Amino acid sequence: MGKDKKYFLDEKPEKLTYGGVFRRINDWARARSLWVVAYGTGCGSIELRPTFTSRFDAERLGMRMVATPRQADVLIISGYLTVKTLKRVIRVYEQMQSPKYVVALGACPINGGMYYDSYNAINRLDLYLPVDVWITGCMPRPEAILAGFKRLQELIDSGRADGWKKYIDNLDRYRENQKKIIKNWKMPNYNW
Amino acid sequence: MAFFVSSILLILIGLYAVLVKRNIMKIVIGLSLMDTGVNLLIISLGFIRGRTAPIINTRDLLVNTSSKVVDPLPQALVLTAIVIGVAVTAVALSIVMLMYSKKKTLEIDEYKELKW
Amino acid sequence: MEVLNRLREKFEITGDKVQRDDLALVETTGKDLIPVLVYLKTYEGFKTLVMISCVDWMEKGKFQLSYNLWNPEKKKNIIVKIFLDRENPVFQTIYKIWPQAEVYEREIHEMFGVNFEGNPTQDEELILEDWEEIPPMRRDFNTLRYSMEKFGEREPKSGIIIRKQISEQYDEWRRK
Amino acid sequence: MWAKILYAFLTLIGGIAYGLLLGGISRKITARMQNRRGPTVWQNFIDLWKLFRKKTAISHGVMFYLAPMFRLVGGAGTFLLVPVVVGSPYLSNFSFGGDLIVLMYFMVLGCLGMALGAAESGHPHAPIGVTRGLSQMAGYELPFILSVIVLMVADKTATLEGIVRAQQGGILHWHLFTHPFAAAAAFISLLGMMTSYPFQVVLAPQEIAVGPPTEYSSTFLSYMFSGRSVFAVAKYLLFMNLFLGGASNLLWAFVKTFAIFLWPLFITNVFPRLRLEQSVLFFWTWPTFLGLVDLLRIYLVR
Amino acid sequence: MVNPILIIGITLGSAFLIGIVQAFRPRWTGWIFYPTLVFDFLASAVNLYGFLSGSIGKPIMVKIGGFPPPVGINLLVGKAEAALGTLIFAVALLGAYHWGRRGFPQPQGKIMVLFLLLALGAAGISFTGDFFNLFVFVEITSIASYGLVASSRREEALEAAFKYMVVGSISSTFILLGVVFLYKATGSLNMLDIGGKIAGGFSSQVLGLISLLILAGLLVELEVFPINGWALDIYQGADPVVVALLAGAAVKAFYLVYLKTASYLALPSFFKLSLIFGGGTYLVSQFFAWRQENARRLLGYSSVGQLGLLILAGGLLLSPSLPASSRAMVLAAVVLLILNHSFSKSSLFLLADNVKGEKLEDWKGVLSSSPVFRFSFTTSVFSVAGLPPFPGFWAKLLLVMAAARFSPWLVALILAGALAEVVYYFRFFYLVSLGDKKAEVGNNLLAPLVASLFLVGAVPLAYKMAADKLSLTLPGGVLVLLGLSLLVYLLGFSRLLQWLASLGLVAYGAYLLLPFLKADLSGFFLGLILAGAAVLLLATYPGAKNLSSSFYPAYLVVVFSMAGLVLSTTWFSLFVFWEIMSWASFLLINMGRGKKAAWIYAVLSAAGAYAMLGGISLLPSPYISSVKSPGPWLALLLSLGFLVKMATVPLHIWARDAYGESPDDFTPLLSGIMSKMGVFGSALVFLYVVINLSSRSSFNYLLGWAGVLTAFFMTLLAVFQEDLKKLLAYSSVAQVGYILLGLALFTPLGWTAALYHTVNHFFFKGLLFVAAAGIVYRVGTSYLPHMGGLIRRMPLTFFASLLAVIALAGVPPLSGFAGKWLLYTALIEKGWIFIAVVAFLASTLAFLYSFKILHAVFLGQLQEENCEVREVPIPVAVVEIILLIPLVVLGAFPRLILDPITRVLGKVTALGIPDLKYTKTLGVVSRLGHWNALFLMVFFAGAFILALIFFALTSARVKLVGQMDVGYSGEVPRSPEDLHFGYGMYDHFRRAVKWLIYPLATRVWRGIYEALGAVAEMGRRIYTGDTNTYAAYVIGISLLILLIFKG
Repeated sequence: MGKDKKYFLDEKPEKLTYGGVFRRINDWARARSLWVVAYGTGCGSIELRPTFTSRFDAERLGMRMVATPRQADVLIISGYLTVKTLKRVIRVYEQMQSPKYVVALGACPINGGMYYDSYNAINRLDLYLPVDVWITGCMPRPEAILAGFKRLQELIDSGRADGWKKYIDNLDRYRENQKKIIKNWKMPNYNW
Repeated sequence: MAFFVSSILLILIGLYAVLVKRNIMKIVIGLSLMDTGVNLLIISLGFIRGRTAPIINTRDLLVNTSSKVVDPLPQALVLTAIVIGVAVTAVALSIVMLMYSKKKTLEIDEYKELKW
Repeated sequence: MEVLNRLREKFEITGDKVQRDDLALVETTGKDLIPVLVYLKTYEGFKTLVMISCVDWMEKGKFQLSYNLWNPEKKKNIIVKIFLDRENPVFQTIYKIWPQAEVYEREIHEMFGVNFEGNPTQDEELILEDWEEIPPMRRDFNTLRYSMEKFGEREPKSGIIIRKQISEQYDEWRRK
Repeated sequence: MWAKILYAFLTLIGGIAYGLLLGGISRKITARMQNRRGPTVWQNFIDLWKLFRKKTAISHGVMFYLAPMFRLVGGAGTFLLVPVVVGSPYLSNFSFGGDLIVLMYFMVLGCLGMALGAAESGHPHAPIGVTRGLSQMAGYELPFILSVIVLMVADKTATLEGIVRAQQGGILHWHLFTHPFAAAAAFISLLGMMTSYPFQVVLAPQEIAVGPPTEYSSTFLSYMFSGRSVFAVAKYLLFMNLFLGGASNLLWAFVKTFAIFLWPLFITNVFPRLRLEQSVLFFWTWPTFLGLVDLLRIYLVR
Repeated sequence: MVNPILIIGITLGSAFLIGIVQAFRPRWTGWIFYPTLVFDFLASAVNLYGFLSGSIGKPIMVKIGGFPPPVGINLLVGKAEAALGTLIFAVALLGAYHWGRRGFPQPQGKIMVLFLLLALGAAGISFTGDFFNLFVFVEITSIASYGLVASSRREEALEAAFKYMVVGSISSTFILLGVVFLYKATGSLNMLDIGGKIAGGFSSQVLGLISLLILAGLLVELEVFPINGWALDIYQGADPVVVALLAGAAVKAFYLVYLKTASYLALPSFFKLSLIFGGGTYLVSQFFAWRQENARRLLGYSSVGQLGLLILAGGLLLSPSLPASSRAMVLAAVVLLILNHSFSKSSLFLLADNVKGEKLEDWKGVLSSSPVFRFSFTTSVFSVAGLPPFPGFWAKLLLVMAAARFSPWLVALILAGALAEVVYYFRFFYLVSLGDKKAEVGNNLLAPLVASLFLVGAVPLAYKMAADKLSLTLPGGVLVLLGLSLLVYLLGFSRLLQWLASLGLVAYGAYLLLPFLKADLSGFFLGLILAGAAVLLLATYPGAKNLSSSFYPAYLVVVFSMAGLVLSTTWFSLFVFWEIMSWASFLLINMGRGKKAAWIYAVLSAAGAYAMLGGISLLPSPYISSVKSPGPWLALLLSLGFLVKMATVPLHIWARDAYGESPDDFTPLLSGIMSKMGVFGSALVFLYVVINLSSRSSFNYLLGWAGVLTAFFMTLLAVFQEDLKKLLAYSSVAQVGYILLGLALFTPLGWTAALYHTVNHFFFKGLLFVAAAGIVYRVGTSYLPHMGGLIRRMPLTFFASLLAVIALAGVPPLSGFAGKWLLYTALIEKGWIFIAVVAFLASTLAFLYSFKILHAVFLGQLQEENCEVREVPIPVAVVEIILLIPLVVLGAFPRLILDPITRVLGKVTALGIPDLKYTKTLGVVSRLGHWNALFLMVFFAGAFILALIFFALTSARVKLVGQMDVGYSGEVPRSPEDLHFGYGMYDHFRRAVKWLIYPLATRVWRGIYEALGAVAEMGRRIYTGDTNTYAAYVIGISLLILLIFKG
């Protein structure tokens, strides 16, 4: 980073509390208004198109695609994740505003899937990012994705989807893992 | 009359040289010719037939001078004019000399640096 | 294809083969490759460089570079290939003939470690960021072991044992 | 006075709610037109609440921080300068604050403030979207101005009350029917104002990531969201007053604004997008021509 | 009284003596040479003083050889002759000094002899009272000139000398022939005698022919077109000192004798001859000089042109139909012209002697080489081009006024020539002031300095002469202030002192002009000028800036000439101050980066001013308020100058670069106040001229369209401008277009709008330009793509600019909206609905560039190189705050300005009072609508604060992030440049409107300039450089004169 220091503020995020006066209604609203950042990482992003358009119509669940991570609630890891992409994914995730959720599609984020011996596809996503919902399959069909989202809504509604909190609480461990495989960490350290 | 005609011819010849000749020397000569022509013209203007020069060298001229001599003034003028003409020619020739020493030519076409 | 005949007259052709009606393979030497390519581009109408590919003939100790050209008027393909020494894989760039070759050469450099002299950008990262091992497409690179070391455990112990065995088998096979 | 302010405040709350509801309805209708179920009509309320109650937000600087307020106050101000029901002591808002000329300039304030805030974010997409929006505004303002001037000259007044009063006495006195060309021009320019397709290149989520508000999140976004909703309602109300004879009571106001709301909605769902220069040139040709027809008529008749 | 024969005798004697001394003691020659010249000069000056003081009553008549005239030869020295003699010897003295310092060519003594003979001949030509003697002196002069021209022995000099000799011989042949024939016809050679005879009714058939012969000879020497090729060659080829003497002095003697001969031989066709040849020479030479690339030849063309003007004036003098008052004007003009031309041209030629190389490009950078050079050059160019306050200006004024009695076409001709002169002289000026490097110039600068000091010293004299003749009175206080402003130049060693002195002077000016601050139009503008200048001057705090030492004097001259301008009661006075303002501002603009822009500005200003002068000359009475029944052309002529200053389409081409590249400290004044002088002038034209026009409404409508098209196109161009100051320049011009539109409406409401906008435009545009100056000072560039993100570094400036831009865009609740509201209300009331549409659209387009100003400078990404930029200097910040307050206060209480405007308009009886009512809640009600500024302000502020508080209480945890932390597709941006959107911001819009922003006006103007230049280029080819051709021209033209004008 060096000279770029002045362009990025570099301080550790504060711990966030969960709850408050309107906790119930907040959770209810969050569950019914999931904005998904349009970021396709692997082959699964092709499955998201039918999910969100007329055939399966995810919008009836209150979901919609947004173009910028700042406004999004949900990050979908749609398939295998290379080292190079992982770096971007971490950045996107950190630019999203809490509360935020991660949904991982397919086998690859779980254990590498068919890319178990690839020199550049990671094996386990949850070493690097907190995943709220895993949807298995290679790739999962839109029906499965919708089911996954339904599950996510349930989790949010009942206040159990707290990956964003875990990430902040265990940030040091996540960072360690991330930096282990990303050799040249050309990113601001803590920044959102 | 012959004086008039010849003087005007002289002027015209000089003018011809100045207007047409491409050699600097010829132009200078033309100028001198013009000068001479003009002088001749002036003299002939002052001439009155049957009178003598306005130089009082004989005694009888002392009486009634003005009716016996030609008009003296043109002659005086011509004297001056001749002197001036000589001076001009001298300056002209010296300029021509200098010009020749610079470019080694007397063709007027070579002296057209200054234009437009 | 009669192109081959003309090529044979003009250049040192060490082998050729007509694969299909519209595809021929030509093998030449490193010294003659660039003249051949220029000739094909200028006189024979093979104006398009489709791709450059590389093959690792580890057992022969060679890298094979294949230049795939396309004649859009006659709809013919020709592949010109050369062999490089695997220990010291150096060759000249052809990006002055086809600018797009720059990226192919960069990729081959990254994946196989072939050096293209004169290519201005070949040392920049194309796909791999901060790669420290030997180029990953070389066949002596053990990708499974690399994955295990780098990305850590992916499932219970038994799976790891199996993967270790596979990795060792690969090493043995490679040693043969 | 205080009662008036209170009523205006209540009207404003109602306006925001109405705007959000209209947004939900438009999503629903769009979905039905695309053969989907779509979200509930209350979806915008849920989204607003969620954004409002997000845990964290980021700011890029002072202007960035203030811009949502600009947007909300600009939208609300525009809304409050337009009488909902002309002549009613409660529902004519603050229309004593200024006439149509004031209104047309006040409309810009919110947009300009938001543009500045968005620009401070440092994201290139934001100013790109802003410049597109401003350019498009230069396009649609021309026909809109033409028709507004037609009305002002025809009614010899620049106040909305006066214009509404001039339309009383039956449906055929509406300017929609007395000045059909000007009305057509204005309604076409309304499409540009609402940034609906085919003039949607301003937001363009697919290429410049919703343009100006691209860096806004959480509570900021909820402010902008409500500002935009009430701004839309203000525009519908303005058009109602200009062309549909105003409203004699609240119900008529709902009906007429809903009718106006449907017009860009239907266009949006069946048209592709124009490039910016195409839309500017479009606005400067056909709607302008229509407006000029009525302007010439007014000019010659006078 | 000194006997003139002494001058001639002593000079001749010294000449011989030098010749002798040269042979023995060459060093001693100077001891004879200089005293002789000094004596000559002093003797002539004593005589002149005698004539002027009245101690010598009648002309001095010197008899030679004891014979009384007409028999003997005599000298006749009157006032004119004495003056000319003084002039000749003064110039000769300057030239001799200059030559002496540089070193005479060898052989020194002979050159000195020639020099003395030349001065003597010239003096003799003017002194003599006898025709033959005249011929002798002409020959003396000519021969001396041949020798001197050839003295430098360069090839060109020899060539020029030869040509001169051939042509001169022919001309003297003509003179000689004419003299002899004259003697033959009249029997006398004495001028007075012949004059008396002819006046007494003597007539002869050949007399006309004879006198034409003499005049033709003299016309050759007077270098009339087209028989002046030889003269141009001399100017180009000969030694500049010789040329200075020839052009500055000797030719004037020929001119005098020409006038004398023509008046003695009194032939009715003479004045036509003079007018035709003088006018033709004047116009043609000024025109031919346009594309001249050789500096000396350019000066030659100018000399020839000035002589042409003199001959033209002589023609006017000879004209029998000229009234006596006009004759006095022309006489004064001739005196001033001779004075002006002699000194300025000798100064210029002596300066040319100091510059290596003859091409214009060799002159690049000489202005920065030495202050003396700069002073002399500027003074000389200004005076030779006839600019205030130098004598040439007053001469031109007098001549034009006199010529107007004669024929309007003559006025047109004089002004066209003057314009052409400005074109090429300022092209010269612009080329000379180009280049950062200092050119190497000689240090032989005393003589030109003295000459230009003479010019400066002649200013009061010239002013007095002109003021007497024209019954011109300028406000005395303003003149004092102008004088004091020039004195500030003397403080040039310290900018800080100059700054303080300037502030004090403005304060003193305000005190002095306080009685004029009444509630009328001029009082209104005076208040704006004084208050504005004081505030803006504050911001020019020099600090570490690199200001020219003449910055503050010029600045003050601009300010006070504007004050004089608005206090003028006559058109003359208006014009004089207008010109002073224009040229002082030209100097200021020329101090900036845009030298070429300054040139274009100069040309267009001059064109406008001369149009105005033409219009003024056609008015029966000079009082502003008494223009009766003008024609539309007159109205247009009078307003053209003002339209130029307002940069109305299509006269706007100067504005962008002149504003954008003038010194940053001057631009606020230029935009905030100086452009308003155009507004003031237009207001006068509307009030006093257009109002009496029969086609008034269509004239107004036309100007209304001009105004709105200016607003529209300039706004459009501003949108695509990538330079901060140029963008603001376009914006400024556009706003002035609105003001013009308001004036053209000619309704009370329209004028209210215009005047309101005038004040308000000063506030916000002054603020923006001041801020721009501060930004440019800190950042070092005004190129927008190199800025961005400066809000972090200059929060105050951003805040000030934000408010200014909101006011500029006319968005409520700030002050800018009132002007818009009034204007649109007025437009719709008047029924100019098409104009209203365009005006509305233009103000919509203004939003585009408003955003651009703020975004490209302050928002977006802070660039790498601007990271350490600091807030603007304190004085600038102070001025920003001062100018900020009215924007907000007027936004809430527009009546603070509207009420005074109403009072001012109450004085303007032609208009009446605007139909505005005010409600109890401070709302404004017009016939069309209403608007409550205070309510909007309170409402907006209240709602904003409420919303802000609510937000702060309820919002999520807001975290400030770094500038590069943006959603970038997950990528980490490498540098701010990658993220900044600051170049080509409206390219998409440009694609839509590129047919509207085709630079038509620029192309057309440039096309006209190029075409005229090409014609001039072609025309110049008649000077082929061939001796025979020149001789043929002489013969041909003489024959033509004889044929056409005989009898």
